[in-house]
Amino acid sequence: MLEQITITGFGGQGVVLAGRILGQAAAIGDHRESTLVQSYGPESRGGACSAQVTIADDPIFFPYIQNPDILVCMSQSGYDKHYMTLKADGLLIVDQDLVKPVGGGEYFSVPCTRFAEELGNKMMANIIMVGFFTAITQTVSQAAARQTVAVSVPKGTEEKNLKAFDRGWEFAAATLKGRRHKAAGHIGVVA
Amino acid sequence: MLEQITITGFGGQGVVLAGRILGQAAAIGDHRESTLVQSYGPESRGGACSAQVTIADDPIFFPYIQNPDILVCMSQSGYDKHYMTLKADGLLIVDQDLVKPVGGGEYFSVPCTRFAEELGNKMMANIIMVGFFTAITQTVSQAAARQTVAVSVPKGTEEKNLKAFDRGWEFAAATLKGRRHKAAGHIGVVA
Amino acid sequence: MTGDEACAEGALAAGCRFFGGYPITPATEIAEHMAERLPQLGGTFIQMEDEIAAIASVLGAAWAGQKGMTATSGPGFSLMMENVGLAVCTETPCVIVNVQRAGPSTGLPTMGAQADMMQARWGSHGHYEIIALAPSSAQEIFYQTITAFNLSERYRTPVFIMTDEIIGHMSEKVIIPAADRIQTEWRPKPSGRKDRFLLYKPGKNGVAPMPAAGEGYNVHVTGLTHDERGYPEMSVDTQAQMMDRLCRKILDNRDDIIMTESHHLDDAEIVLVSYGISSRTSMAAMQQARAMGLKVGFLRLITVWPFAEAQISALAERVKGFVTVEMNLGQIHLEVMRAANGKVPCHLVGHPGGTIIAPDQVIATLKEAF
Amino acid sequence: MTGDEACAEGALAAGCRFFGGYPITPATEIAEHMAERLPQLGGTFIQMEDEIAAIASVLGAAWAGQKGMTATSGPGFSLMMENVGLAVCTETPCVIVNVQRAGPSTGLPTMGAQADMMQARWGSHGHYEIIALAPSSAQEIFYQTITAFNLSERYRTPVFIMTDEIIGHMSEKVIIPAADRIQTEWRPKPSGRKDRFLLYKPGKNGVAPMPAAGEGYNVHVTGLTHDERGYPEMSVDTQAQMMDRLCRKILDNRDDIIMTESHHLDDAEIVLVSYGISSRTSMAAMQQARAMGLKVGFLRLITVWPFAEAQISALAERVKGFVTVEMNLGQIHLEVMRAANGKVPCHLVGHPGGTIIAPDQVIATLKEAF
Amino acid sequence: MEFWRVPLDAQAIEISRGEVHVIEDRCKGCGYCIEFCPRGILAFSARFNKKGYHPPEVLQPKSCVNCHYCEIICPEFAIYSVDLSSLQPPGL
Amino acid sequence: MEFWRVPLDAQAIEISRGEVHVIEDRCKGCGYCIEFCPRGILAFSARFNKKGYHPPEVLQPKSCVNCHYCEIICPEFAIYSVDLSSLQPPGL
Amino acid sequence: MQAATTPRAGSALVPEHPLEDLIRSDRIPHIWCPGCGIGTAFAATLTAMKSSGIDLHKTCMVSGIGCSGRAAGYVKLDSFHTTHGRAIPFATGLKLGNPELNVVVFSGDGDLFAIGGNHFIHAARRNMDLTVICLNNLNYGMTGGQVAATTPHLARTTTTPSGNPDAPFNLPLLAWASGATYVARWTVLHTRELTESIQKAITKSGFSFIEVLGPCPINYGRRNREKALQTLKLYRERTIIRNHADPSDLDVDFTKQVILGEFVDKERPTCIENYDKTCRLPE
Amino acid sequence: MQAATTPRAGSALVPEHPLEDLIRSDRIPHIWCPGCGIGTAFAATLTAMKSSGIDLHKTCMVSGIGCSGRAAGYVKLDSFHTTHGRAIPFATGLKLGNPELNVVVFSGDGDLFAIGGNHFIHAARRNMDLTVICLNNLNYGMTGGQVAATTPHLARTTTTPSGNPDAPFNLPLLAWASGATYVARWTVLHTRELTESIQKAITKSGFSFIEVLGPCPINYGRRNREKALQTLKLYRERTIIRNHADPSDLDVDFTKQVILGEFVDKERPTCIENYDKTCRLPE
Ligand SMILES: Cc1ncc(C[n+]2csc(CCOP(=O)(O)OP(=O)(O)O)c2C)c(N)n1
Ligand SMILES: Cc1ncc(C[n+]2csc(CCOP(=O)(O)OP(=O)(O)O)c2C)c(N)n1
Ligand code: SF4
Ligand code: SF4
Ligand code: SF4
Ligand code: SF4
Ligand code: SF4
Ligand code: SF4
Ligand SMILES: [Mg+2]
Ligand SMILES: [Mg+2]
Repeated sequence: MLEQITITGFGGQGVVLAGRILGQAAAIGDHRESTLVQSYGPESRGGACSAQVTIADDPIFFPYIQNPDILVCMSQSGYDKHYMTLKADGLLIVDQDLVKPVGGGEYFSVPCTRFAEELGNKMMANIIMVGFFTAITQTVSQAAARQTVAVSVPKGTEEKNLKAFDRGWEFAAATLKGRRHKAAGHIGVVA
Repeated sequence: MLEQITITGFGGQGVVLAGRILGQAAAIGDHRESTLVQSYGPESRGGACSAQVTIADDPIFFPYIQNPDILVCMSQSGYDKHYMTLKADGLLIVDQDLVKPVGGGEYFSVPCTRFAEELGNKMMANIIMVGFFTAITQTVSQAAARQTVAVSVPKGTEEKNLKAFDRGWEFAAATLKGRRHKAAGHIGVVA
Repeated sequence: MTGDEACAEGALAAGCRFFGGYPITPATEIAEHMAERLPQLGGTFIQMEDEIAAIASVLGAAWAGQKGMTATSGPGFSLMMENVGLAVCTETPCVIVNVQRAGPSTGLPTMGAQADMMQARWGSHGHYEIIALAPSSAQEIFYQTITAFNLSERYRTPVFIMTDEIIGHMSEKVIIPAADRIQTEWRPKPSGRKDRFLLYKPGKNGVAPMPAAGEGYNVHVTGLTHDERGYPEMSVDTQAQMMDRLCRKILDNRDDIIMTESHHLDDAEIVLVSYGISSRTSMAAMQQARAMGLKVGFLRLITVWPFAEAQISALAERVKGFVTVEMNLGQIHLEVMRAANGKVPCHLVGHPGGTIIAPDQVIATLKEAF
Repeated sequence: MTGDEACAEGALAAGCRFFGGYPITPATEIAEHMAERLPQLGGTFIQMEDEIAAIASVLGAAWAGQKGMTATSGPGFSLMMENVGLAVCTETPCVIVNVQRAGPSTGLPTMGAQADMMQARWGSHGHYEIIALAPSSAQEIFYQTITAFNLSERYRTPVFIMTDEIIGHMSEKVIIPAADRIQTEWRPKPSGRKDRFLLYKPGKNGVAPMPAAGEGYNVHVTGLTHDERGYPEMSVDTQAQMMDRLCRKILDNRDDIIMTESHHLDDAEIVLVSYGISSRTSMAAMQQARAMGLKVGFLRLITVWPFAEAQISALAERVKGFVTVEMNLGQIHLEVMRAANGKVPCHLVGHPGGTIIAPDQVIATLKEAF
Repeated sequence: MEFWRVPLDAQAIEISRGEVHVIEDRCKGCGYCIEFCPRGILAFSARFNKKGYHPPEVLQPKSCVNCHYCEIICPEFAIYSVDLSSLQPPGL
Repeated sequence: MEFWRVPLDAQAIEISRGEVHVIEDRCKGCGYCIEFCPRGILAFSARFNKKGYHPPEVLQPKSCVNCHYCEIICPEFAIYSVDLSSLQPPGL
Repeated sequence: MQAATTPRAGSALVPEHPLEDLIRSDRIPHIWCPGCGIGTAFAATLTAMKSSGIDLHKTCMVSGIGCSGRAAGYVKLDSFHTTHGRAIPFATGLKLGNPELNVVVFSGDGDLFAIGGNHFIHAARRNMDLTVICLNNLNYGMTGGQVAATTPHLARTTTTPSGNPDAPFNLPLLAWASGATYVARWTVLHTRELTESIQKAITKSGFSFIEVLGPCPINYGRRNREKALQTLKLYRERTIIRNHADPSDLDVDFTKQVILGEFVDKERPTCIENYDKTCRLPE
Repeated sequence: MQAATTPRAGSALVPEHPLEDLIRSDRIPHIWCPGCGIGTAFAATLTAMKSSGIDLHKTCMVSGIGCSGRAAGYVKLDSFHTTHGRAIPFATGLKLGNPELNVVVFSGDGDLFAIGGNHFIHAARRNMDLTVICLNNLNYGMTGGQVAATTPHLARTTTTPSGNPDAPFNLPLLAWASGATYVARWTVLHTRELTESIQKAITKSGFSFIEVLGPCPINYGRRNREKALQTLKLYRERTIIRNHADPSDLDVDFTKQVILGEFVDKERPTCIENYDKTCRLPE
């Protein structure tokens, strides 16, 4: 099995770190293969930035992702640039406040930047997103992801970041519950 | 007609300038073709140094001289390195005090360094040699050589240098006269 | 672990204990990793004032008896070229990593390319031979860095690792073996009377033993043309002897130096030739092509310089064509053409840089050309 | 007049009014001559602190509207390579003279070679095309320097003059024609509204007009990958467009740029290929060989880069072989082999440097090989 | 974190009335204008701009003394003040 | 051209007797030793050496005070003085 | 997402930003991070250019490579973004090629004083007619925060993870010792003094050097526990203005006190004056 | 052609030249011209090495390219003739690679201060453990006498045929401003002081710099009407020894007076000490 995930956002949102956590969780935690390639511009902050994570059971030759299975967008410009590449039956996840998807496709969203500001540090939006992503997609196991978050963040900030991860995870759980709830009704833009 | 002349000596003796005067005298003064290639080492003074002057009536393709018609040596080391290359019937000219040719071949010599010291500047040995060379070989005309000396030396030193040229010329005249004189007797190391 | 980190770890495993560097995207992480790790291992990291100083310091450290390395990208690689010549001429072992980005000039600093391949071969003035390797994954960069040091020590020559931004920044699993499972080599050491020692008198393999400063050999090392004593000698003969030694120690040992990897060459009609990151494209393309029933094989150049021309010439006798896949507008392609010597058509799947070549492009060329 | 002086006089005749230099044997005399002459003509000579600064100053002067030049030899040429890339990428006209001496490294500073030919093509990082000329006499260096400036202005690209110590230091008769008999060109100038001007929008020949600083166009010039406005744009598409423009303005105009000289090619069975000082050897050798009854012709490359591959490929269809004569261990030889494409054997008369190749060596190869 | 409220050169500025303009999408939320406005009349708004930052808003528009300090300290060309009189040509 | 005859540090040197040695073929005739010998006992010889220079000779061997100045000023390692006593071991 | 409090900037009702005509607004927002000091120093430079009264059509900006080196890309004048460290020699050629141009070099501390240090001291020696503005953020911002020749002793950077072992340059001292005729230092907080200083430097002939201390919160700040606002606070609390201070007292050490001001303002013939006088003989 | 007055040097009867064991006598005569100052400065360096008592087996000489740069080729020690301008960074690697080595850099003014100027100021800043001896002959000797960064204003060289328009560096000032901990200047005539100074520099740790003024009669001298002996006369008549002089007073202008002496002799932690303390944490 091969899963291709593209995460996009601004430089400084921690998009690459989010990708690395997922890749590492799959490789070390879940004992699968993974590659991460990143794409970014000259800006240290604010530029367009993306991480392409491939997770598979066999060695991965070609690490680039042309049409991801899952697209995570943490900025409007990232969404604008990438949404056309998402596979027809692919999964879209966005930051609820910063990205307004066009058209009527189904997607998941989490206000991760706002949550991060509430938790006291905007920089943790990516970890919230990782938590949300893990719960929604189950591409990596919760244990592996949580563990990888703990070893990937600066020393002394582990606890805060795990809290952020959990915040994302829980919001996903609530979303899924809500969605199951509404499943009988119309299917469309949810959460 | 093609004449190939190699002049060797120490850096600082003005070997290249001597070659340039001859080449220029032939080209500008005598309206022939000439090339000069130089060979020298890293030393500004005292290193082995040579000038290869080709004078011809037609354009010269290959400017290097493998076997000169005339070899002029102003240092022993230059002589040692080059005397084997001189054509069988070639002409050898040396500084009388600084070069001791081996074997019994015929050659011409002039104490140009000593003369230059006498004229007050060791640096004029090359001009004396040019005068001597011109008279002995007649490869370039006296007028062309003298004129080229005048335009090739630093401003203000023209007179001194022409005197040096003449000194060489005259010594050659005397040598030739002496040699004609002795011609009936033995032929060997002369002057 | 990223490719850059794997490179630094490979160097440390190879015994590298000196790094003189200057930051440049996308090679900076190698320096950063070395800055952290070297002092822990008794080594020294120094960030010099520019790339010229960086490579000069590496050469100095090599003569102090260390294995030294530097890492850079295009602009810095260009600046290092004069001293690459000094390293070649003085036969100083060292490893120079070029994490290639798209050029020319400042180009696309954060985006990959493979356009410095010919520069690696010809970038310094004068005629010389060089060794260059091209890894294709983070794991391989770890091992190739060790190999680079070993070749550098064995042949007393600078060795280039020509990687690229994509591998440098790509995170992959890297397994670091136990130290005792890693073979490391050192430059041949002199023996015999110190006062009779000749610095450039070749031993076996055409390589002369090399003492370090402070060992009592009173060596003289110069970038001028020099004789076996190491003394400058401004003569055509000495130049000829020196050049002969410098070139032959590489060319005569091509069998030892050239490493390639073959995939399905036995029955191949068309051979993909590639290296570095583009070989991942080529592997994927080969599999796709095979799945489509095309008899495609793949020759991966692990050693890019000296060039595997004998192997390609031999293949040219029996295959129908070559397709070189590289992220430039045709560099190794030229060499493939020359080695194929008109026997079969040679095609290029090139790219101006900025992103990896898609396997589809290779497939398209295969379909179109054959 | 020496070749170096003739080069300086050629530059002045071409309209060069800025020289930024740094002394190096055997190119120093060019700088010395320019230092004397430029201020007399209202131009400016500056000796910079190193070769990097020298070429950077030349690029600056070019954007101030001047024709600028620098001259160096191997070690300085290596140092200039990063900014050669900037010149290519920003499409800045300038002329760079390399009076080649024997390398690698410091080598034989006072002795000639032709071993920087591939470096001229590939010495800077990234993929690009370049123009390089190779004069073979003092008179020709005068004219070729003018041609170099004209090509540089016409194509907005750095042009190399790849001469060597022997020609540089050789004294020969040089005839300097009257100024009105010399054709000089200037870079294409923009017209139209200044606020709508696009710095890199190609006109005819694929070359974009170029204003000077202070003319009111508010240009932005960068070595980053840039769009037609000159703005940096970190995208694969922009990279592809820029690379396409940079390469095609040279490659599409090869017919205009490539100059060769043919001797006895009509009935030739064996073709000598050579350039620069070695073409004098080749001329002499051809005459000797003809005298011996061998049907030898001679193709002299006046433009070495871009390479005259079409001409050689065409010859390969009808001759029996090629012999490349050059003072290195095989550089243009590789190109000749590639262009001959296996049709006929290609031989090399090479030399490690330090002295000109003797015609005898060519004759010996001719006898042995054919 | 508390910062002082008097810019280094407050005394040098003639007091007049200004109107502050913010080009919101240029703002990167550094807070310099807010912290260094001598009148303390700026504050982060709750809105996100295109880049996800909260641009400043003017709390007490009438208190602006048109000192331009917000304008010259802003690294983003995102805020500037204009003399109120210049917006109201005499006669309007 | 006239030059002074007292080296800068003449006073610092203890007076003893020395013997001067010249390695003639190394000499390049710069004349420093001759000009700066505090005792003025050196002069150019009339001979040419291998390179065409006139190496110095000692005019008054007995007057050498073994100050070594000729030795340290010589750029060529061509001249040096030795303490006379060191050449004549006691007992000989 | 409009500012509720004010009409849209640049609309008929509202005047443009006062520097709008000098910036390439089609490239704004620029790449600099939130709180980065470069933008403020850059704006001060533009303001000084405008107020100096020089002919802006004859005014160029030259930068090297680095975050600060991107400045040339945002000014709507003839502008040159060269190679790393080579802004000064490029600018030298530009000025010598057309002495009518006003040439301002704007670049970073790494660019001008690490790889480019030699060009700096030589241009100062020649008294080359340039105004050089160095945004000193104590590290290499663009490449992610490595040690620079200006990084304080013991400060943390990615290549000095346990602290910088070395001592930094005193840039005004180096400029003075090399021959610069105008030398000043300010911080981005001292925007007005900085602007006046730049204006003076631009109108003065010869080699002028202005060091501007500005924060790099993302790289230097983050690793040394200084948020952007904290750095600006340091600039206020730990600086003192002392014009004509002894250049050897000008070390940048924020654990003590950092001296700002105009340190050198003297006259000597410029490179171009000297060349014209010496090399262009009237005959 | 033997000296008539003395027995053959080196024969059984006569002791060798006192430096014979430290020179590569198979390479003598060296390439330096008659009257060139390099030989004297080089001999002083060897004498100082010997008398300093350091372990000569652990002592290296590094040179760049130039006439002065040939020094490394004549010393019978581990010796490195590198590339133009790069002696200092090469020496830096050598010393860091094996801190037990004593590393002496001997090179020319063009090599160390034109192309190599940046490496000089950075090594001084780091207080790198090197002794740097610069033979300053006011021009580029090896390439035939071009202008250098040390050529006096208005002096004639081949690239300043009507006189040098520019002003030269004050090298001790630059060294001091960059952070050197030992700085001195002598001429080749002041051989004994020079030798003592070199000895002191070699035994002192950190970055030491000694400028040695020496004639280049062939290039600089010839074009400026100074014969070698005349230059040495200037060295005597127009110099004054003033230890600890203010570094800014040290311009070399022989139309006035040139100050010689030991100008800086201070202590601060060296590059290696700093690295060991800061980066090699004991844990
Ligand atoms: C030759 C070369 N070496 C290295 C680099 C990589 N590089 C780009 S910017 C930079 C440092 C910039 O530092 P500074 O000048 O202080 O600018 P800042 O980003 O801090 O404003 C470096 C090393 C390069 N572009 N070219
Ligand atoms: C990169 C490079 N540029 C230029 C040269 C040519 N070159 C050789 S020596 C030299 C100058 C030497 O001057 P200096 O260091 O003062 O030594 P000197 O000969 O005066 O003792 C130059 C420019 C070179 N070898 N390498
Ligand atoms: S101009 Fe800006 S800083 Fe000044 S008072 Fe008004 S809002 Fe505050
Ligand atoms: S100073 Fe500028 S960027 Fe910073 S918060 Fe204010 S408006 Fe925004
Ligand atoms: S040692 Fe030399 S300088 Fe001193 S007195 Fe004797 S000869 Fe003269
Ligand atoms: S100082 Fe030396 S080289 Fe000069 S004359 Fe005396 S012995 Fe000869
Ligand atoms: S990395 Fe630092 S210097 Fe660069 S833009 Fe960001 S804050 Fe500014
Ligand atoms: S050229 Fe000058 S510096 Fe070089 S050896 Fe001769 S005198 Fe000395
Ligand atoms: Mg910086
Ligand atoms: Mg010098």
